[in-house]
Amino acid sequence: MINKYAQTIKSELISNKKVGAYHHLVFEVGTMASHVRPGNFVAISVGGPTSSMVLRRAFAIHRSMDRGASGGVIELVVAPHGNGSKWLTSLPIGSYVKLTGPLGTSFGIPTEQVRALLVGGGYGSAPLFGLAEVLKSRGSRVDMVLGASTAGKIYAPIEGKRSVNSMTITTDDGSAGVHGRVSDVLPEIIERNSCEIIYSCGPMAMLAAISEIADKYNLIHQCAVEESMACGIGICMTCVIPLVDDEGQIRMQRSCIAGPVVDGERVIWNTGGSIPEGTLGAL
Amino acid sequence: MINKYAQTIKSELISNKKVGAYHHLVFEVGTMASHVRPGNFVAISVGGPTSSMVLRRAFAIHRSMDRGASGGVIELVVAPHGNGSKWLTSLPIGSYVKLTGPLGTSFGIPTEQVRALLVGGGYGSAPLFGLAEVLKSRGSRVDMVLGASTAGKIYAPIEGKRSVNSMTITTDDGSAGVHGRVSDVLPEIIERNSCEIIYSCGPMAMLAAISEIADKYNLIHQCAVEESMACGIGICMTCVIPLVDDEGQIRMQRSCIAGPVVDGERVIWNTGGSIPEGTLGAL
Amino acid sequence: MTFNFATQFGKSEFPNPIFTASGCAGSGKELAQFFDLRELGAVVTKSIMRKPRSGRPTPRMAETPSGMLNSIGLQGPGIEEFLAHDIPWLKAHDSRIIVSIAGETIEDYAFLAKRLNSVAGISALEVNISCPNVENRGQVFSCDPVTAAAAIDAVRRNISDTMPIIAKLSPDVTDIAAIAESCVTAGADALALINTLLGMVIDTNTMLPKLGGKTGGLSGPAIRPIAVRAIYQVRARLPHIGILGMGGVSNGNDALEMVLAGANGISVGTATFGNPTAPVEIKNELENLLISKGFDSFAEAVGFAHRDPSANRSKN
Amino acid sequence: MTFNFATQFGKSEFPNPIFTASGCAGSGKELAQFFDLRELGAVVTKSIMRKPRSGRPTPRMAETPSGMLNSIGLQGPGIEEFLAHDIPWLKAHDSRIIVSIAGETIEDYAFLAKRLNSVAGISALEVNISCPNVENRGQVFSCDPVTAAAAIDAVRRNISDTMPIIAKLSPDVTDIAAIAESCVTAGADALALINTLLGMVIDTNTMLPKLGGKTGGLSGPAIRPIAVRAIYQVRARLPHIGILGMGGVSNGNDALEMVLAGANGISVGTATFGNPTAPVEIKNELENLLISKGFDSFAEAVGFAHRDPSANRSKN
Ligand SMILES: Cc1cc2nc3c(=O)[nH]c(=O)nc-3n(C[C@H](O)[C@H](O)[C@H](O)COP(=O)(O)OP(=O)(O)OC[C@H]3O[C@@H](n4cnc5c(N)ncnc54)[C@H](O)[C@@H]3O)c2cc1C
Ligand SMILES: Cc1cc2nc3c(=O)[nH]c(=O)nc-3n(C[C@H](O)[C@H](O)[C@H](O)COP(=O)(O)OP(=O)(O)OC[C@H]3O[C@@H](n4cnc5c(N)ncnc54)[C@H](O)[C@@H]3O)c2cc1C
Ligand SMILES: Cc1cc2nc3c(=O)[nH]c(=O)nc-3n(C[C@H](O)[C@H](O)[C@H](O)COP(=O)(O)O)c2cc1C
Ligand SMILES: Cc1cc2nc3c(=O)[nH]c(=O)nc-3n(C[C@H](O)[C@H](O)[C@H](O)COP(=O)(O)O)c2cc1C
Ligand code: FES
Ligand code: FES
Repeated sequence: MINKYAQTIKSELISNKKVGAYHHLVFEVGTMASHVRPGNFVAISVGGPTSSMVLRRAFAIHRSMDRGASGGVIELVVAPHGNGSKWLTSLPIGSYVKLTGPLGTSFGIPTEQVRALLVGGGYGSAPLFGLAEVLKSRGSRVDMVLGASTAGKIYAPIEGKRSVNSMTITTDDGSAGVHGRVSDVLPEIIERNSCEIIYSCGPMAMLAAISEIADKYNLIHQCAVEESMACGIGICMTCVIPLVDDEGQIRMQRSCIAGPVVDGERVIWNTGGSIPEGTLGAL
Repeated sequence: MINKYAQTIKSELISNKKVGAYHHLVFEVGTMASHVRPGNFVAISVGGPTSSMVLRRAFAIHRSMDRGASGGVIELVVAPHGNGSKWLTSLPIGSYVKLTGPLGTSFGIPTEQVRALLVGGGYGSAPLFGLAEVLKSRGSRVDMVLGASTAGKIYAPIEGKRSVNSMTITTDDGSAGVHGRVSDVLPEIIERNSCEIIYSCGPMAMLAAISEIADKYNLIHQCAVEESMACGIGICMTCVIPLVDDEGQIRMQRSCIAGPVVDGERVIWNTGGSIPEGTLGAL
Repeated sequence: MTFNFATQFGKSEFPNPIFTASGCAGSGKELAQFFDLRELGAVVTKSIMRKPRSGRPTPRMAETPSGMLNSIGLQGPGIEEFLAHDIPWLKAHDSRIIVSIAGETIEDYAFLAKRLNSVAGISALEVNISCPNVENRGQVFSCDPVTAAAAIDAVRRNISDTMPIIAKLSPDVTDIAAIAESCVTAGADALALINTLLGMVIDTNTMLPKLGGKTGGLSGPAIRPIAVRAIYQVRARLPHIGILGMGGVSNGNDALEMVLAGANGISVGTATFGNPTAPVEIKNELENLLISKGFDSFAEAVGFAHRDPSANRSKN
Repeated sequence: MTFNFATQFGKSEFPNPIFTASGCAGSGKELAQFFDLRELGAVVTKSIMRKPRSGRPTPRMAETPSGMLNSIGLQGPGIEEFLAHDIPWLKAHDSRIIVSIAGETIEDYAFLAKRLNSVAGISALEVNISCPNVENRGQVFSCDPVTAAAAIDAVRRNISDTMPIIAKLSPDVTDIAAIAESCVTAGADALALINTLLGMVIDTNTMLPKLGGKTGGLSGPAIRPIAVRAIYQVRARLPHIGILGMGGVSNGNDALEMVLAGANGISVGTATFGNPTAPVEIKNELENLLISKGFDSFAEAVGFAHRDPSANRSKN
């Protein structure tokens, strides 16, 4: 059962720091922290009690820290995008928000050592650092590639950079790292490090491009997708993406509970805004 | 022209103190303060930029202080009633609100000395203290009667109490002053002090009762009415009350610009939720 | 004396009047992670159709001031998979069940009713007739008294007399009370008021409609005044019919508003998206409000706002 | 090249497409204390009737989530006092004027049109047909294509051919595009979309309808998705007709949404209650947005969301 440990809590914001184009936020979440796996997300109410915004906002959990009896914390990396995320990133510390989590699937982590390549686009790097820690703790090699339109939109904390074996940065405007896209640098890195599995998180177009490369090199590709979500808990059917099920049948499946982390091979990419032929209703 | 000096400004909240059932709020308003007359009100946006509350809230100006070049302030006395006033009274100092004022008519103040009786119900006492100051400064005698359901809902600051010649308090539950309504004590006070004019502000039912007494003693009665207001500036026609015009014709007139202060004699009281016979459309 | 919170639709009794709204509770399972479904009057299932449907392309949602648009397009697994999975699960968890059905033809409605007639454990059928009628230029069934009645009639003829039928109406009509009357004449025991209003958002960045399906259904607090009006109008026209009210109910006070207007039950939809435990919180708040106002039973409060104010029969 | 912000309804030109909404600008005077009325495309007056009317009892308003209800009941001084006071004042202040008229009978509309035919300085007539027809069980004129057309026809026959007629429609109908078509056939040059939706709020303290008039009209941001949908639908059906859009426009981005959906002009109503200078701020924001998106003229943006997205004719 998905969301087995999900709780709805009132959570205190205990740190709010601007980092480049993003805000790094830390929330007190009590026992919730102990149930968080890399790739999970939280849904947060925005705008306060008389808000005109009725839906929650979804954010990947950047890291979680279980501190036992003294209660755990989770960290988020949030881009001030529209009204909801702008409200959230402008909250003073000491504010409380209503928050539900941990939600969704997490990255599958092999018990043996692997040679892993982690690819993030924009704030999509957020969940990758927690993942990198777990992989490293199991003795795996971790290479990381982060891409964004411009330098300010690369989120890569120093501890995070240190904890990986290699870190490559690309920007569309060349303001940091390689001038270009992540897909431009992946083949070389895969070949150089004999990567066995790709973990990715970022815009859908980027994930599609990575999937193509994973296909070509015959690598496993676990990606965290992002579709507009109204509920985040599987009850509204707005967040669907076309996924191939075990019987080979394409179904519009809920990315909030069948995802956000899905097997890249199962996603029908580039549907150009229509439902792929032969798709059936989801369960 | 009504609202000749009205401005819309961003105004800083510089003090917020709980006083009984109310909050005493002080706002920086710059030059607006110099145009405030007793009885005027302000309209304030509530709930912030993503608020679901689209209408402004009206509050009588308790006092205004013009401090010349350093900018003036206005004081309000606000009851946390519904969502809007609760939001306002819970604002931390340093917050900014959008505010339009001064709006509406003011109490007419005779240039000669008069024997004035000021009657307030609940937060309706708010505009009376500023009025009392002006009257006293012109050498008038000022008696004041304040009524409310219970002691906590009597707003009477100490300086205010000191500045009037007499102060009578009534409460419905007897928790302070006389056990009863303001209308119970008025005849005696009017007779004892030979009052010549009544100024009042409070719930419509109270104003109606005072009007009857004013009628009986043949006194002038200037009252500040309160009807649900959507705009506060005369453009929506929601705030109308039946008023008799100079030609003796009843018209549904806007209490935000023909009022809030009106001649009690001209109001058709106790309409029981219907339009009085013979009423014509307002201009 | 204890407060009697029970309500009734047709011959079915429910321990309390708070239900989920169709399409806003998944298959029940997903919500069960947040509260025990037995706490609700009933779970109303997503509208189920004859065949599996993949629905409309994404994006399927757009937030609007105090509301949202959705264009799910009735995605679903079809009646057979639904009966094989969802119903057994709900029964195994002792949830009371109202099945919502939707069709594209009158024949679809008849087929679905017949198919459900043999299924045990269903408390009522909600018949979603706010769907495009493929045989009539895609005009929504509930937009016309004749097609609305035809759909209800098809259900009534194919299901047991004791099964309550709740006809779910679209507010996008000139005279909703007339449609309601027509459905009742055709055999509906109750009306579900209201489905979403047709709306649209244009994305000012792409300068194109935001939803993949262009238009979508508007729900949430924004539409509550429309829903209250519809409930009040239909209650005035049909004083003894059942009404399941919905549209923007987010707290106990909102629910009370609809009850006073004439609703015998309340479905909670969009509010659950923003707060998974909303239905249960609303149930508790409504019960406390009714008790604090001096009502002895829920039934006493239904339609209370229709009384003559001068008679002054106010509570307390 | 300078940006061309002008728009047109029928034969009348306006320097910019931002107007007040009928009933939301008093007689003009009151707003003039906050900005110069010449800054607007035009002032649309409150709907004026043949005789003075005292309107509905108070309370006449209720705030709702992201909106409000009003039940003014067309209070007004009647056409003669209006022509004696309001029109001369507006003319003296060089405001462009669109007069809104409302009637209870077809004869009222004919009378008002005839009376206005001799008045100089009016740029267009907005014909509010969202009013109850006393000769037809109080059914609103614009709820039926036949009565809607009859009202427009009565105006058209009694006013100069060169006077643009803007028919203002109620969204509370099953098919607004059909009503629009019918009005155009009867002689309307443009449609005003949308008037308020019928709603109700029940006061849970008194447990009675909150408004003196029980029901009221819902306006404000809550209804914007309905308005955008109506504009889009009517624009799709009638590609060359004028459309004056309104319903919850509170900033330049909201206005742009309606323009892209097909509006040739925008009326600002409820937003002005919350912020007296809203119309002017919206005008400036819309102009800046259109320029930043690379449009050379306002006209170019009207209905832009109807283009084929695959053709990729996006601006910039
Ligand atoms: C699983 C998941 C994880 C995410 N993780 C992060 C993260 O770590 N950091 C971060 O900055 N953002 C993240 N996002 C995106 C974030 O949810 C949106 O940026 C945010 O909801 C926008 O809200 P807004 O009010 O600022 O914008 P608005 O455009 O005003 O939002 C309007 C509505 O659309 C929805 N919406 C808008 N954009 C998105 C989007 N990209 N994805 C889903 N719903 C959207 C909102 O939730 C809201 O309901 C994530 C999204 C998903 C689905
Ligand atoms: C001229 C005038 C002066 C006032 N002076 C004061 C004052 O000094 N102190 C004070 O505490 N209150 C005063 N009020 C009342 C105050 O405006 C309302 O209590 C307040 O608007 C309630 O808003 P809310 O959001 O808390 O309540 P809600 O009930 O949520 O308000 C909903 C809507 O109804 C309107 N409304 C509700 N109650 C009233 C009311 N009594 N009068 C007018 N509109 C109302 C609100 O403005 C809002 O638009 C005054 C009202 C008027 C008209
Ligand atoms: C995402 C979503 C899906 C819906 N699906 C259905 C459905 O399948 N069948 C139906 O009858 N109504 C459906 N509705 C309408 C709701 O049941 C309800 O009538 C409407 O949303 C108003 O209630 P609310 O404001 O509480 O959501 C759906 C609404 C939403 C928001
Ligand atoms: C208080 C009020 C009074 C109105 N009076 C009229 C009127 O007299 N005639 C008319 O055609 N529309 C009237 N309307 C409707 C508005 O003109 C407009 O169509 C509607 O409010 C939607 O726009 P908005 O959301 O910007 O207010 C009125 C609306 C309000 C809120
Ligand atoms: S966001 Fe509601 S089902 Fe996924
Ligand atoms: S409050 Fe709008 S006219 Fe008085």
